[in-house]
Amino acid sequence: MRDFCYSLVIVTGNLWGLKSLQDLEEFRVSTRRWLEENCPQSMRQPITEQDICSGGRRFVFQSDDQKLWLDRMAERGWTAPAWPLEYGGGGLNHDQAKVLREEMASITARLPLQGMGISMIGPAILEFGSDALKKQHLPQIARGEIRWCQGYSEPGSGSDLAGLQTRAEDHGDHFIVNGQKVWTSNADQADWMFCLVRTDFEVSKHAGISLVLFDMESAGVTARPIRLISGASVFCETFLEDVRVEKSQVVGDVNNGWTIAKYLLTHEREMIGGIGTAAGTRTLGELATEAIGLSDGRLSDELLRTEVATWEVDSCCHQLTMERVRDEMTADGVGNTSAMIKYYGTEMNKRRFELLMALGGSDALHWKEGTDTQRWLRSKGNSIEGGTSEIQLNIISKRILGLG
Amino acid sequence: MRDFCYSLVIVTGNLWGLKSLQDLEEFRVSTRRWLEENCPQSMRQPITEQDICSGGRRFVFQSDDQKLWLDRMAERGWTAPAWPLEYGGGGLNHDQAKVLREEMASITARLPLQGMGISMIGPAILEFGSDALKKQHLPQIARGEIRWCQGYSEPGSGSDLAGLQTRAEDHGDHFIVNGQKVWTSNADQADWMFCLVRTDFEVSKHAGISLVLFDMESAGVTARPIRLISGASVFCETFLEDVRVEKSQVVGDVNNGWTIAKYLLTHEREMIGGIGTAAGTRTLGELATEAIGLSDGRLSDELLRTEVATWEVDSCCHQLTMERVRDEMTADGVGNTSAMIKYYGTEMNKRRFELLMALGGSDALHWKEGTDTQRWLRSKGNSIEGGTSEIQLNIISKRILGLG
Amino acid sequence: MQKLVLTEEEQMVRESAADFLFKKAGPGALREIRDTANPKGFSSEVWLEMVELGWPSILIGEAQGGLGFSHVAMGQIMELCGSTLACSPLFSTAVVGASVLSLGGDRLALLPKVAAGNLTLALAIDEAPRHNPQGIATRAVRRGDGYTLNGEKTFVVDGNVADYLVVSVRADEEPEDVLLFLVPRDAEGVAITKTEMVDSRNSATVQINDVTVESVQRISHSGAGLATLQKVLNIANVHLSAELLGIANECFGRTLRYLNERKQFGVEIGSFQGLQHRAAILWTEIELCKSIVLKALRALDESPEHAGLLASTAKAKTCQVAELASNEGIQMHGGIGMTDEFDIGFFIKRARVVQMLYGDRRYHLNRYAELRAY
Amino acid sequence: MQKLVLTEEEQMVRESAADFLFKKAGPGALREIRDTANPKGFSSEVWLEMVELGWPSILIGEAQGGLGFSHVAMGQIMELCGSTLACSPLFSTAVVGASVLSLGGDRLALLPKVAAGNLTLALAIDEAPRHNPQGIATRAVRRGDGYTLNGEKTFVVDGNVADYLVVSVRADEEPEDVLLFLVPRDAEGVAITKTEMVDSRNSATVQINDVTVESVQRISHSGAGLATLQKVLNIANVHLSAELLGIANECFGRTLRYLNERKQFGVEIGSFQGLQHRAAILWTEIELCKSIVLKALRALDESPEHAGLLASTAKAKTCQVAELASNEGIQMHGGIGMTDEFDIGFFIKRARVVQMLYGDRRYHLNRYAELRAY
Repeated sequence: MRDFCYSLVIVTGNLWGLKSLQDLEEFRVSTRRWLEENCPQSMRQPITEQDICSGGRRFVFQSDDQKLWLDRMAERGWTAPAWPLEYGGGGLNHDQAKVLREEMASITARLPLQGMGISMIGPAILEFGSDALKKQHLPQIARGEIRWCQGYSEPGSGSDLAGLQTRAEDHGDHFIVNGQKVWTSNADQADWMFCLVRTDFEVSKHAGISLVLFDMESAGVTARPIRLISGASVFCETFLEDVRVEKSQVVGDVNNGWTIAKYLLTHEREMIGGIGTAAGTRTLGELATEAIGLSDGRLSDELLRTEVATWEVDSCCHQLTMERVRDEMTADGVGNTSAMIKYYGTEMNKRRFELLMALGGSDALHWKEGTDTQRWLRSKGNSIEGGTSEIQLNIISKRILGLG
Repeated sequence: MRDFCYSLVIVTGNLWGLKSLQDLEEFRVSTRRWLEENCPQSMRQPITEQDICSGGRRFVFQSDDQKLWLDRMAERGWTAPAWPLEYGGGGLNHDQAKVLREEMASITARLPLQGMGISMIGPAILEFGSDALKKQHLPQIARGEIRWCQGYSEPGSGSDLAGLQTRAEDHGDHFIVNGQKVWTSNADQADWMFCLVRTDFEVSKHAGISLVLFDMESAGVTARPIRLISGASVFCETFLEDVRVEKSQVVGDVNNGWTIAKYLLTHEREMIGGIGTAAGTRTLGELATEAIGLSDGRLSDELLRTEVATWEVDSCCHQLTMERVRDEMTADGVGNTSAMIKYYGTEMNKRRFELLMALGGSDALHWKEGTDTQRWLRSKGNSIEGGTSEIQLNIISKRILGLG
Repeated sequence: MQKLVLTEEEQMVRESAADFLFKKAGPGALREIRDTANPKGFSSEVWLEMVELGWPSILIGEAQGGLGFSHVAMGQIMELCGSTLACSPLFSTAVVGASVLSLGGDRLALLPKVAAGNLTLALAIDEAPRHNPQGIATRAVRRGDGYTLNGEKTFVVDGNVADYLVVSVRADEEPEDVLLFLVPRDAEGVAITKTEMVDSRNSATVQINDVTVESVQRISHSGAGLATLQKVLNIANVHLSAELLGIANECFGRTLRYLNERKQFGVEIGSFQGLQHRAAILWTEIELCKSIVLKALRALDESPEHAGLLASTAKAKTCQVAELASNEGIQMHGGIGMTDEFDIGFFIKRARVVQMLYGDRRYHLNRYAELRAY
Repeated sequence: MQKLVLTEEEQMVRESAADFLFKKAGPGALREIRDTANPKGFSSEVWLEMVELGWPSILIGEAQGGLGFSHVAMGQIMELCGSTLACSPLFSTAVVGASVLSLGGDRLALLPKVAAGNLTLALAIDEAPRHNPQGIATRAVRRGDGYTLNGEKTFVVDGNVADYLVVSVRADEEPEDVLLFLVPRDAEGVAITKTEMVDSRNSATVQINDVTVESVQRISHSGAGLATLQKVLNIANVHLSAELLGIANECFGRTLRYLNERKQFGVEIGSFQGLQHRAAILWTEIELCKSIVLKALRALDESPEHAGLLASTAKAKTCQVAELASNEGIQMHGGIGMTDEFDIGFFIKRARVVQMLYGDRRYHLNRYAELRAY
């Protein structure tokens, strides 16, 4: 009984915890009220890929509501709820940000703004950037004025990202960059790129890398879209010929880019890992019921019934794991566990589309734009982009399990 | 049409093929008659582990019929049908041996003799041994007079077999052997051991190995049975202390043992790979029907039904592959493809027993000697003994696929 | 909604349980019980210490002399009983038995005895080798104020040592419902046969020949027996999932240590990518199990209306992963893993028993789909 | 019993087919057909050369102007059509069509035309997205000496180009049986819509509105339609299995070459054991497919009584392995495998169509179990 009863005493005494819970409850109530009053009805529909507001110079709003919603949220800093107020963020703590997410979800409010700026380079600048960089870029990102793309992979360096060959030559106050990037998402739509370049060829490959920022309208930048097995894509090849990059646009220190790259890869993994959950859409069980029907209350193909149930069980466990990992999150973020989220989430998504193909039968073999057939083929890339499944397994075995 | 019609001409002209087919048919008829007349009825029952005739000095025949059947078959050399007549074999060619197997199978005639002598060291002596060794050992093996065991693995060298440390010191006309072997099947029952020893410690690990033969009654040999998770086992630890081995008992050349070891491993792999087929017993589908019954003509657990059918499909494909590999066999034997047979066969056997456990429910969790429960646990060793599954996959990827 | 992390007090329960179980009730203790053919199937000393730690009282309300603490806390102990292979009547008495009595409602008076560790119970429901709680041939025939019971039960965990059996029967007068009776193990007409099990733990078959029971021995309110049984089985399966998680996790931990120790070809076998990737996949699967087990335990405490679906989700998933982890554990240990001398074999044996008890992966996948109406 | 190896003449057919197909009908040819939106869906030149090689006559008896050669020989060609992704009416006409006419027995007179490459056919049987040959809503109503047909067919391979459709229907007068009719594609009341398919090959939906057919257009003897259809589907599925084997094998071969070429971290990626083991497993699975495909082809030639079970075994297995091989192919090629510029994507697209045609892995596993009476 000893330790056990002792622990009960501690809990009862946790008055501070109760106080903070009350505050949180008040925040929840006021947030709910504000959302109710300010979120346009048309922004409370489940979001599809076409409805995403990615912002940027060239972005064309699909409706007045979409613009209104972005402006209202940006004004409160809730496009980037956890960023400091001074950089255009919402200044919310971890628990408040979770409440905001929950309340938005409860009215299926759409995210007002999505993209590489909010999810990737913004947090990186916040963590590693100079104050000047923060002041220059973060408010623009939070207001949706500048859209970003990521220049990481190169033809010769996919899984071996650190083997990159894009060369930045030191010219005093600026660099001159030459090289080729591939898999640059939306390079043809983006305003700025955050880009890994090699600033030192003499040292070990991880040590000579820097993360630089430049405007895509700079002279010498060319982006060319890539056609995928699933059809048109957001990916581009980007050619960099004598591109001038100011030294003030280096994030963190010169030759310290790999640290930031790893930090960003963690973010990316977590984001891609969430792909397997397909929130807001109908469950696979519902889709299966619609596609092949029930007989005696059971899906009429017993094998598919088993496969669908197995998938749903795994998916439930994966979603709960993302929730648990976030709940356990320390100040350093989720760290290497993002490799697990990424690995499993993308494998789940591939399995999901294989099942949808089986459910659809020959109808699912028709070739049309924007169908599940194309999404099925596209899903094959999930376990390649953002670090292959094999790389994730390497990360787990080496950094978490301490093998090899 | 060109090549195609040309090929038809060739076939029609294959008169030699027809002649040899006629001979084979005559052999089949005479074999069938002889078996009918000479195979005791009690030797035509499906064979279980306890019924196996392994021969040897200490072997106690379970019945007069068992002895009669061994003697009659041994007299014709049909305990080792493909060995030359002069060494006590049957002198049959590949096709005749297949006919004999088929005719024995058609009356479910038991093998008159099984063991390491017939399957392993016999063929190795035939291939690599001196004429003196052949004359000394092969007839004794074919008559079932001497039972053999295999001294390969050591505590420190499992998958890395060539890393063995058992030491044979040169004493002129003999070696003195010291070391420890594990996983020696039936070491406590066997009369002779064929044993890998290190005869040169100076050269690379594969180059200093020899294959030697010695009597288990030699001074300094001790065998101690190993208890497994599945209960009592045929495996022993064997301790070798200053064991004298005549140099005449080296198979092939001194320091050339690794070549013979690889040859023998191929044989062993093929043998173990056959384990997944469980010939002569009832099919898994029949066992499943008996265990859980049908409803509306389907196994009453839909998941098990799927798993059983999947297993049977894979098993059928695996059996056909063994058949195909044998049919394609060249003079060098099946070679590296035995790695595939071994890998897949043992995985099949493990899957089979997991399914039997599921079919048996809580009844299959009872702990009794000689039950499927013990065989289930024993099956876990199949993918470890005779080279782990991982080693088989290494062999396939390196030697067949040319990777790495 | 609670976060998916342990509270401070749950964490403390976990730590003190680990402390005790790894010291006193590890695989070595199980080996001794097996090799001495201990007829009780557990160490009385260990059980007494569990009682002293208050474990049998965790799930029992304060009004009945318990601590009224959480399933999450009890689940931590169950998980660690999986990791250590600890033998005791804890599961059958303090998880299943206490839940039957609490939920049944008519026999609350026994609960203080359970909480104090003075009374042990065993659930006698299955009659066929594969779990089917509604497949009941055992019959209750009304006789005066009571009933006469006849039938046979199998796979009764701790049936050979428990003071009372909880027996499921059907009566002609209420054919739709299931009746649960509390039957003393030594009642006249009850014949118990201990079964030798692969995991060396307690299980028994129970023959019930003209056993007379009074109405007061009935546990469940009229018409609520089946519902009670289903709730009890949800609770049981969530805690079995916790045990399977513990088994899988410990198998994996031991395997990981071995991969870092065992050398072949001059290097640790853990440096081979073929094994690394399998270890990483296994670790990921175990992480998934941790999440669903915690979620299902929380649901027992906070939202029992979701307990059915989550119990089947948890059992289906942990069965799959425990099977994988125990199989990979043996394979990666190689020959030494096959020897009785080494402990890893105890884990695969225990895993299969827990997997089968109250429904295996197949049973719960099917139930999951049924609850999802497809 | 024939050995499980190719005879000399079968080997020669295989070699000459490989020679021709790899040269003239590889993925590049398919890409051109797709990118030029070729409405025929195949190259007439390639088809003419196939005719000249005698391929349409292989399965047709000598009495009907064919070569009367073996399914094993034809299967080699089908496998290589899988490896090369060769587009042509060969499967629908020379495998399926020729078999329907030969087995049906009533329309043998058309066979010499098929053998000579002057007549193409397409099987129009499915009406729902998932294969179900007995699920027929298309109706035949007796009218004078003939019938009037009404209904709709889907997933009709080469339905947009074939001269004749083989249509399955049910008549009220013979509700138990299936009737097979030969309907000219340009018959009045037949409306064909070409479907854009993921594999860029020919498929169509067929609407049949008051189409008048004469009795002489009926293919099957009275009461034998269903049996004929089942035999044809067995043949079709064995040859589709051969095609799937070819797809899997070529996917694997290309992947293997890439593993030996592509460098990351300073070494060939094929030197990583994680990929090596997966490659070895995949190779093993493909070897298993080779065995069952050859066995099933031989059964069509020598022991048709086993063809049903072996056809479902072969299709179930090759579906599984082609799915695995095409998925692993893309994954191991990494980003480049996802680009349309690279050929590997054509294989996964074709694989899924062949998998689905006349029943996927699930359909045939279920059928296997049914044929085994469990």
